[in-house]
Amino acid sequence: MARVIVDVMLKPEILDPQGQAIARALPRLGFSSVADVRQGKRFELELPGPATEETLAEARKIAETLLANTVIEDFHLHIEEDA
Amino acid sequence: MARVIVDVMLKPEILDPQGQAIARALPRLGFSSVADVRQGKRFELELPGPATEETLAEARKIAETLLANTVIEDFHLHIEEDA
Amino acid sequence: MTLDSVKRALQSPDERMPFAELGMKEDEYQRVKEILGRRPTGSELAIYSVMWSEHCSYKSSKVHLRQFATKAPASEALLVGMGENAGVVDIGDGWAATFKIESHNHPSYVEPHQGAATGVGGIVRDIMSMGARPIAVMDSLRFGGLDQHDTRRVLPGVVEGISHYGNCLGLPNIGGEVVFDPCYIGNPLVNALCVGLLRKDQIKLATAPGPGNKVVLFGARTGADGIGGASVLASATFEDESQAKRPAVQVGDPFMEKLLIECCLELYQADVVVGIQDLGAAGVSCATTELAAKGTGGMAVDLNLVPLRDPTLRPEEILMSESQERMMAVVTPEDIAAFMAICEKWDVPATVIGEVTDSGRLTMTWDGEVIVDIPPGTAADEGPVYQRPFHEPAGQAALNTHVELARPDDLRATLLQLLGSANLSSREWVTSQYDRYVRGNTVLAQPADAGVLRISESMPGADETTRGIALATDGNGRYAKLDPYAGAQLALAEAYRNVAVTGATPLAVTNCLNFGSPEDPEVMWQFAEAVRGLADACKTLGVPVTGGNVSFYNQTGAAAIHPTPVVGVLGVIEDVARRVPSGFTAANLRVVLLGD
Amino acid sequence: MMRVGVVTFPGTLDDQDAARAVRLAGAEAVPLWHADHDLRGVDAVFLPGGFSYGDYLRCGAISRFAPLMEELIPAAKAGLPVLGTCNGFQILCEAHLLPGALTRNAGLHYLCRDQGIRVENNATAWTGQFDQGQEILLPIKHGEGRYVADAATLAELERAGRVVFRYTGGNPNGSLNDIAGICNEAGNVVGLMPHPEHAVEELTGAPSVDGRGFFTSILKKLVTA
Ligand SMILES: Nc1ncnc2c1ncn2[C@@H]1O[C@H](COP(=O)(O)OP(=O)(O)O)[C@@H](O)[C@H]1O
Repeated sequence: MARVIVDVMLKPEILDPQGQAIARALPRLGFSSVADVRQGKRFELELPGPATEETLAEARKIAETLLANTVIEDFHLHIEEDA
Repeated sequence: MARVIVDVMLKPEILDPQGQAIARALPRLGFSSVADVRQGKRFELELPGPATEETLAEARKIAETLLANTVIEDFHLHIEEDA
Repeated sequence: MTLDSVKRALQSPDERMPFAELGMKEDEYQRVKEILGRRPTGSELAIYSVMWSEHCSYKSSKVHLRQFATKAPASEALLVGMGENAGVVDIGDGWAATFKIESHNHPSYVEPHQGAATGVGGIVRDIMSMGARPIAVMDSLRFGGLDQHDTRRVLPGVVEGISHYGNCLGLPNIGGEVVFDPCYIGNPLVNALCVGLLRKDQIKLATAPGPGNKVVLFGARTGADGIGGASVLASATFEDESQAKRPAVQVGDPFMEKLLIECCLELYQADVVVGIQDLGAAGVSCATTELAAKGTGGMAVDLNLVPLRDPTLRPEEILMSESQERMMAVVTPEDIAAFMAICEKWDVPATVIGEVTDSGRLTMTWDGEVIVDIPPGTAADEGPVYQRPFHEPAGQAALNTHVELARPDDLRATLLQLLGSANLSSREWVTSQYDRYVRGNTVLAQPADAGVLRISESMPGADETTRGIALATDGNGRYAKLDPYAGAQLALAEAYRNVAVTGATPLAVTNCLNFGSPEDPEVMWQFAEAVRGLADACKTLGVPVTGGNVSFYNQTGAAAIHPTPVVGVLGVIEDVARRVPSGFTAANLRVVLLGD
Repeated sequence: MMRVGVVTFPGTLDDQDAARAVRLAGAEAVPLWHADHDLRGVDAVFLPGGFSYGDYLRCGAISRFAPLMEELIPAAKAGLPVLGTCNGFQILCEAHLLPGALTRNAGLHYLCRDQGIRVENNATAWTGQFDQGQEILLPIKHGEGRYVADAATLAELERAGRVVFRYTGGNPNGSLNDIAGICNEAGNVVGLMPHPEHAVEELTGAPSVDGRGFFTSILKKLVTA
């Protein structure tokens, strides 16, 4: 069993109202040390068998075509060990 | 500048309708190798200065009280290097 | 892990069973043993404990609720009364409406978003199970003070949950209430109402007749939702304290429910359903026992066939799981292929898990062994009934002493204070999060006193009728606290007026009775008085109660919420185009005050 | 009679409203099913709102891979008139028939209200019966309607007059340039967040019948084409 993690974040130039709302709430809650917050998505894909070149390539394709909207989002992909 | 990443995922026993909808869609799109999908959130917190014990403790507290709903979600926190 | 089969139960008659942990009283447990002539298996105990819970058996309220039937006014409109999933009313021209209000209070405190969302999901399935298309929802909400800290967590979560689930189902939200009072701080009330439409000759009932007919479980797979208590049963030994409690929070999937709605309607259209029941709080336990009890009386189920989201679930847990978005249908063998094809079209998983029998017993197997063998009626209908003691609260008279209020010096300041108060402020923050337009039949919604829906385009074949229905919910815990008898009547009177002012004739009543602990005689007095008041008022106004829901134990420690009977009234308007909107529509009209 | 297809995906909600609006305008509403590779010879297509596939992942992300979309995408590129409202607009963007994307409302809440919009381009297939600059009232009801696109795309949309509708009287969701709706280069594909199908009758829906213009526009266009 291999687990591929796909992190999807809004591109830096796209407004992230959720992250901003959190950043604005923090000082009110007494947390003063955070300069900025961004919120994105994390997907965990379970692939049967070990992570091979091919499964990784497939995961990348899934991320590109479905999990991320590359018009507004960037994604990053890695394998999680000892899943 | 330190960047703390907080990954928030639904607890394994909690229904994840989003992940399920994606998992069901994949075979229709011609992706057959994925056994399961879970969808969660990823937060990037920017902290001024280096990541110290205290900032990490504060980030943990933020995750616990604000970013994750610990009734149904688990969270995991790490520092991203070279942010 | 040893399987607690019937065979094993016979061999180990003295094994300690964790009935108390499951909320069952000693004498109730003894009754189960009497019924079965042996100790129950873990699975049987799961069934009885949940079916005999306050929530499912109405054991504390039953003796009072009977007045709704005994005092019920004669009504030609009533097609299905109390006792089914929801009441059904004849609205003319061959059409019927079914409606009911139900609480999801405690889950909404634990996890506001999911608790409220699954509250909407549950009541919508009740309406579907009558054979109807759900056409609108309403919600009646009570929160702690707006300035109390926890309200900031509960209020947005609840509203978002209702908004997300209802909007996703494509059901317009046509009204409701939001009230703030510090008494609800640890016990918010989330009462959701759903109304559905059906042809009056196509009512479906929760019954499993016809030996040989198939029992189909369809919708979402079963997971560990809401089975905190059941994990005691599933642990290796019942003493096993280390067994981590499984989660109690149920998570809703409105997308699956939307598919279920469309799937059910197509199943009804194809006429391939003999009986149907939604899976609510008591899940598979409730659906199997109730269907069997109201049908031929027997059912044989293979629990291994229940599709699981979590493959480690034990049979006791499967029986008690509260996983959402599931339904159970009884289908003839000839229709099963057609049934499955429709489910497949809508991507709704469906599995035959058993069969109707004429054995008079509900039996279930697991890994080939019999783990349940009970007369289903004993679980579904013959639960305990309590005559709980009640007496007037000590301070009741003092509450009602007349106080002379001083006339405020500064009327302007008083007015501003009133306008700015939480309970008089605009509700737009809430209502703007609800879709009131979807389905295109909303004639009146917020801010009208009652929601009004057009019938003609709500279902295929209804084009001829000019009729509409109107619905309102009301309740005032402060009135009811001062005088529960009159308070319940005022709630009815208000909802009745709100329906009447749209031009509709009130026809039927549903109610959700939110109270503290029935084990407190003072709370029980409030309850008894409220029910008596509501039943009397229904008789006077000539509208029958067609169903409802009781929510007890809304209290923190010794402090109960105000008694809060919430009343929903449904009315019919013959020509919906003639509904009367509120507000002044033109200049130079006369303003008349009616009543005194 | 002109035949306008109305698409139903799992989770589509406004399909019956859309069909009604088409019928009221005097055309035939033809149901199109997401799983069919078949446009049934319709003259135009309406992608109505809802929460297709629960809007899980991203609004419209899963729907755009439906078999029907495999037929619709080339047909739209070849000139078939297509209108997407709300979730339909989101699907058109995900399918790259329209540029940009719709993201979470700036206010972070789902918002249902009657909203003023201005018709900025009355030369599209769906807006011919409006006056240029006409202000109309339509309901909006969405949680993810904030239109975003990169600066170059935005500039091109503005330059080419492809911003078809703009919010007036307050931007409800933080859309860039107050954009409520846009079209493709040819003007046959239009997407907008507001709901014309909920503003076609006096008795029900929003206090406006401005939505009728969309349907009379397309019928006029089809008849004269
Ligand atoms: N307050 C009440 N007034 C009238 N009928 C009630 C009330 N509470 C419950 N009932 C009726 O008792 C029956 C059982 O209710 P309930 O257990 O809520 O149904 P379900 O099995 O769908 O949860 C229903 O017919 C319901 O309408």
